[in-house]
Amino acid sequence: MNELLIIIFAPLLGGVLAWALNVRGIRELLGVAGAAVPLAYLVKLYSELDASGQLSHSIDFAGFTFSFSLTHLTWVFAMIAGVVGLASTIAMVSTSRDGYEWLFALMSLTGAYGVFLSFDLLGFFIFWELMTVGSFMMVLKYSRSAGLKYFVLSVVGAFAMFLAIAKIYALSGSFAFPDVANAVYYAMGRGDLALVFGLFLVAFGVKAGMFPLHVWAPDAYSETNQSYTAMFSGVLSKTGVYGFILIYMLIGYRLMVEFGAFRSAPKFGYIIAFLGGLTIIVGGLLAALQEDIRKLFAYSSISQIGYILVAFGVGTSLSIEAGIYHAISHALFKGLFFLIVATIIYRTGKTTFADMGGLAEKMPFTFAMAFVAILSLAGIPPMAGFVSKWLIFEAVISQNLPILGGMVFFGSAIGFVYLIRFTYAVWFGQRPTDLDDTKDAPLPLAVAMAILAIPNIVFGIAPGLVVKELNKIFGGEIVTSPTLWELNLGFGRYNGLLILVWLIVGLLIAAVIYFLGAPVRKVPVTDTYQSGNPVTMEYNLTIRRNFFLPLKEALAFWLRISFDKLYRDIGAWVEDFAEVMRNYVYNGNVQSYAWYLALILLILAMWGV
Amino acid sequence: MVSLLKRSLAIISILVIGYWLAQGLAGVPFGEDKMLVGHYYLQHVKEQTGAVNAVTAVVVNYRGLDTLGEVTVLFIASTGVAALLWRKKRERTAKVGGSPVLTVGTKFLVPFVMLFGAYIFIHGHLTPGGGFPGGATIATAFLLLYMAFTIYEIPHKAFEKVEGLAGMGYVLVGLIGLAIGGYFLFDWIWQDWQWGVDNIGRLFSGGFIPIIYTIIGIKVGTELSGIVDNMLKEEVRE
Amino acid sequence: MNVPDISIYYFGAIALVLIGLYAALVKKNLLKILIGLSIMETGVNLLLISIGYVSGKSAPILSEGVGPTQAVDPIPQALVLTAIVIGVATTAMALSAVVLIYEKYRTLNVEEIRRLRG
Amino acid sequence: MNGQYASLLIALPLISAFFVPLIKELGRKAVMGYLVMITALQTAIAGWVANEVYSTGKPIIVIAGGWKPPVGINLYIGHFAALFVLIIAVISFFMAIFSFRAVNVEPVDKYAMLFLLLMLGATGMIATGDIFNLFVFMEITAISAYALTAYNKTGEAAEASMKYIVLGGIGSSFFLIGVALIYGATGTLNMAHLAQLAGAIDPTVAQVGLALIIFGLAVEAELFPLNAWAPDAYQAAPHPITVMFSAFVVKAGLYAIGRLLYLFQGAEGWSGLLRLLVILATLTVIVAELSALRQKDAKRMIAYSSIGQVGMIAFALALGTQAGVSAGVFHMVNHAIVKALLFLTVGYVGVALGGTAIENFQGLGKRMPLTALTITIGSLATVGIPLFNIFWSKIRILLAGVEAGYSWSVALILGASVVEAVYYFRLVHTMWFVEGGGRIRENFAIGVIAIFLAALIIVIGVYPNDVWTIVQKAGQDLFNVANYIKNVPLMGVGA
Amino acid sequence: MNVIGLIEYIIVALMVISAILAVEWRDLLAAAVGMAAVSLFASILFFMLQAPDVAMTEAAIGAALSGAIVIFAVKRTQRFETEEEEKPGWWVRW
Repeated sequence: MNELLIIIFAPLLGGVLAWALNVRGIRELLGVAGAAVPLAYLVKLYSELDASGQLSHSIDFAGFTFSFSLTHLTWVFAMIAGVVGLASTIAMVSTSRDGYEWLFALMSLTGAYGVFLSFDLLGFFIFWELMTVGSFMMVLKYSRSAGLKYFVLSVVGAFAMFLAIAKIYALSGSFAFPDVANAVYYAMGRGDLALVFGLFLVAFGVKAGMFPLHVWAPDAYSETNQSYTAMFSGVLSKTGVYGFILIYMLIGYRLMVEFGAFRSAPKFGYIIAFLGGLTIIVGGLLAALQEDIRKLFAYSSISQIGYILVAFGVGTSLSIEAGIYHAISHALFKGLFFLIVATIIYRTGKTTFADMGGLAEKMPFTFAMAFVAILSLAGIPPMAGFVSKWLIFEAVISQNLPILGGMVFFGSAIGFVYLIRFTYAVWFGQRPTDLDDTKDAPLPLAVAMAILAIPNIVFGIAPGLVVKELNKIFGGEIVTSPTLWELNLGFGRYNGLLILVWLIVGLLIAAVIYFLGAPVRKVPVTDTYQSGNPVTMEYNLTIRRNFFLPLKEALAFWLRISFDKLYRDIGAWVEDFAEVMRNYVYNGNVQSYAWYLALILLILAMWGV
Repeated sequence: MVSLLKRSLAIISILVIGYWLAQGLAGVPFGEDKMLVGHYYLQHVKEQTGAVNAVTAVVVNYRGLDTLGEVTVLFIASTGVAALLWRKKRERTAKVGGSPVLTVGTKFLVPFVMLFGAYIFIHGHLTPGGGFPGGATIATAFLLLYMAFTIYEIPHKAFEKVEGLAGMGYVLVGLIGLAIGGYFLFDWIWQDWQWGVDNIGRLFSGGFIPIIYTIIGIKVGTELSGIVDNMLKEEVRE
Repeated sequence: MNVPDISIYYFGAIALVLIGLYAALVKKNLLKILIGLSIMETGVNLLLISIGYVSGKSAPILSEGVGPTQAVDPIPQALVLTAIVIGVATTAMALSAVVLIYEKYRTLNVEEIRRLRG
Repeated sequence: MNGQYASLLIALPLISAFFVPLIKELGRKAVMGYLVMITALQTAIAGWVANEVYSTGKPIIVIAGGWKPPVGINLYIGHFAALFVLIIAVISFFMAIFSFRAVNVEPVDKYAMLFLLLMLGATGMIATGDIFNLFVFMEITAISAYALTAYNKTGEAAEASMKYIVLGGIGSSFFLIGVALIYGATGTLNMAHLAQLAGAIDPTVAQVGLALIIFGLAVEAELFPLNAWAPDAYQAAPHPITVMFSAFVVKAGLYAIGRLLYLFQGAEGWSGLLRLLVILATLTVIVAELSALRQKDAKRMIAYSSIGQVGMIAFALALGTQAGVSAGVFHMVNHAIVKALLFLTVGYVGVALGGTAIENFQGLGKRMPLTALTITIGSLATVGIPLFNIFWSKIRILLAGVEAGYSWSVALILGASVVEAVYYFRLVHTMWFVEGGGRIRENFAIGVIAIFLAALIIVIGVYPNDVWTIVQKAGQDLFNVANYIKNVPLMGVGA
Repeated sequence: MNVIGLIEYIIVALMVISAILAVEWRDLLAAAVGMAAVSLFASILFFMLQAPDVAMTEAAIGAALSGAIVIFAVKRTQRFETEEEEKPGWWVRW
């Protein structure tokens, strides 16, 4: 079954060819083909997968045996990578100019496919590294500091994972998941188990952007070709999420047995959930305070991942299914958001809120897409975002974990806050004079946005489609869905179609009132927000310029503790220590070098005597 | 002077190292017969190589590759010294020549010293001493000339060619051994042609040892005088 | 800590090696270090020969009087022949490097010859 | 042509080196052409020997002078030696071509002689089967390295050579004391014979002797505190010589450590020495990688990175398991190719733009695209990115490391390779994404060599199976002492 | 303690003393002579250890030539070891 290999390596092949034949027309064609082929194969394999439940293929290469397998779980994640990857590559047709970006974007897509489909730890690690390198080179092109920060953190994560894999390999003698699972269960000591869990937590936490390790995300997401960011935040962060599922699959059972539970959630799960909750809060708050549109969505992407981590942390099969569902919807609406940002930047060249405004008339199609994305992110009923968030709320509350529940609710509230900021500052209000002639999104970007918007709506209205797939992963009727449009959890029901009908009825009534009823007057819109204190230039709180300044001042104390500064200090300290040590050790004086020889002789003598 | 702390630290560390070495050497008692392969050599040196001086036989015949390496090392040294001290135009800067005793003595002595050097390496397989001391004696002869006369210079271009030829000669002897006897550095004169098998202890015996020692003697002589020549010349700044 | 009773030759050889090492560790002048190095090599050669010595036996020249069982071990002597010439070769190389250094740096003090560092 | 003709590997460079003074007058072009021809011939012979060894599977035992091993000296050209003699010959051939362009300091005939004898020394060290012969070949390599380091006759070159001489001299003296002790205890110098007698040696003598031998070789193989001479020597030597240093001179020292370490398995205090070597090797990796962080000169930076990788090889060899040794040998092969490429290209930039300071590398992507591309491939490979060759050997070493129980050192080495990734990507960023000067025409021959090496890196990276099988055989040859003793035709030498 | 043993002790003592002096003397020429003396005594010891070949080689090469080369090197550099006080931080310079 080497279709699996074709799925994995098609993007890389396309990327390399695109880089080699660096001709304007052919390059784009090859790139998009590279992203489309795996998606086509995934769809083709769906029927066989349904029949046999698992398609696996193994090759032995360079002395190791690599095995790949397509199960329901990996099929779902691979489909995310496929859809969002295809949309992002189509969008890149308009935004990327040279073969360099095609090569490394598609290399990271290959890495993502490889991570999802590999069935042994070594293959998993190799594709993980490939993905990191691909995405790193995309960021390095735009800015060195952001690139290096991203690379160092993700390589630290990758090497933590490698150490854990090496420890397991030393124990089990093979990399395949089944052997690993029972080796860890039967043979691993308690200390090693905790170490391996810690290392995996760090490794997947970095890639998913968990709270203490999220510092690379804002710079990396903003300092690269924006249409690639759709894939970057949509697909690559999902590999981190997939990693957490791996933790459950491989060492989860032993961890539960070894460390027991904490208020109905496994202890190790509670750690993940708590960190996920912190991620939601930190991501949300910082997103609200941003002035740059890309940074806002970067932080919001982090906080959405927090939701998934909380869902996984709770540990019941319902919560994990909710987490995966949210992963799907997050990939869709976050991908869509970054494509919208890409279009705005492509057309206006501006990235901060202060220079934007009133683009709704000029870019109607993009605004429609933005409207869909905003509804989905905020979790308004007809959209997929709502369904997944609702499932997570139900899962968390049903396990009566008040703290996590509180964090999740806070997250959706803060989410709403920064969304208002985005909608109003970019789409409505006065348009700066230089943006008068902005045209709507070019065709490739428009197609890409459409690809991501449609499933947002469809999965919102007909969640049964998704739930049917997710149930297959767990083998049981976790979330019963009598008809395509209904979900029934026993203690909560949702009917997508009914709500859509009511929404349309409401809209019609509003439209009638709007057109027939109150005469519409052109109201000069002025941004006034003084509430009594004197209007000074730097305190002029318009929707576009430091709208949340009071919030920032309120949080001033908390904002000082920033992990970003901590990591930068560690980096600077390491470099200073390296310089001092080097000047001490290699000080050029041949006599000191002779003393080193004498020192080694003394060590040999002492140890010998 | 270098501070007391550093000297005392040095002394302590070398004492510790010395103690450790001494402990190691205690396991190899002085004066005891520790030979294993040595006995084989002593028993078989006469009939296998024809040399009376076992050391020479071991140096040239049994462990010939070592000596080949050894000759290369000296060749590298002389080339290296020549490469480092190479200047476009160089001249001897000695201002005062030797005293009359030295100059007359040198004129008289040099041929005899060279003759004695030649004697040493020709009789290498019989009497103690071989290519290296012979060559060194010849080099001291040239050294004497350098000391005595301020303008004397060895013809270093010719000496380099002699070095090259001697080195090639040695390897050719080895290759002939490979061609005839099947092994590199194989003593075909003694083993195949059985020359001088009957008169062990006299000049024409010992296989190819005298030939190789003559080659080594000439090579070492020219190389060491080459080094002395390079050392004694300094750059001429126009 | 029993002081090992080694023969005077071993003691002499080790003493030379250690004095050579001492010179390299303490002396600031480059030439002095090289002299120390040469002394160390002489010491090692002496050690090699004294390991090969068998008391009461004669030189390995198997002329009429000396049979195969009365000779000292020839192998260390063969090795030392090579080692001496290697020692001279290293010393010659080192001295030409020192001459070059003096020409460029105008000093032999080890602490000033430090352009390549860090 | 029976096996004994493999001794041409030693005879050819020697006789051609001695021949150079005779053709000195024909001028620089003739001498350099002669050098290229000789190295090509050596590559052919090495290729023939390697083919012979790998096809028949039996090592070639070259018997010098016709005397069987413990009496005479033998050259043991097994799987490892055949592979590495070929690598030495090929890289010397490439460097001979590179010397055309890179070396224009005057006495070029002397350079050619020293070049050939450096190659001879390294080949001899790897092929020999006798510890004193190993000392002689080590001296040949060392002294020609001293001369070649100081070849540029600048103040720095002489200083670097002086440091190398002082440290190398002390190291080789103690090596000789070790050989003396081992000879005193066993009575023989042949490696196979020693392996048989290793168990019977008196414990303290074995411990002191083995420690001194490994100490002497460690100075040559650049373990942590003893490698202080290496960065200066790499930086000051002419560019082709630096490539030879990092590609095979260090490897010969490492091979010697590996070979002697596993020969003396029977001896006392063996496992203690192994642990000490692992600690030293880990320190080497960490200190070397950290020292390369804020380097102003690219060549010195790559020198530190090469020392770091050599430390990793030493770590692999000192693990004491078959997996570790095979991984170490695989890393030796990969490291030789990658570092040859890096030093070749950086050296060429030094020749073309005058000096290898990092500033010269700004905007290299536009100025010398081919060289910049090959440097990038080399850097990505060194860092250990999946699709390149060092990745495979690095993970094998680290897996073997954790398996052998040194997970702490593996963690530290991983940390060091994060540091390595940082300074290599800084170089890549300076080259591609910073504005630089005008375009410079690139030499064709050096470009072809660079492309060949880069292609080799990617081919091994993408499909490492064949190289891995070859390297596994070489690893067994190094680790499996029993069949080493079986292969060498030892004469029974009674007292 | 027979006579031969006594001579051995004397010569080894002389050798070690001349080695120490060779290292300690400030005048480099004297140091070179000291080194030659060490080599000479070593040659005598070799003779007593029944190794005539090595004794001759050591005498010819060790004493004569390496002594001569060092003297020529002293000629081209400086005669006396320069004396300067110990700067602080003697252990490490950078």
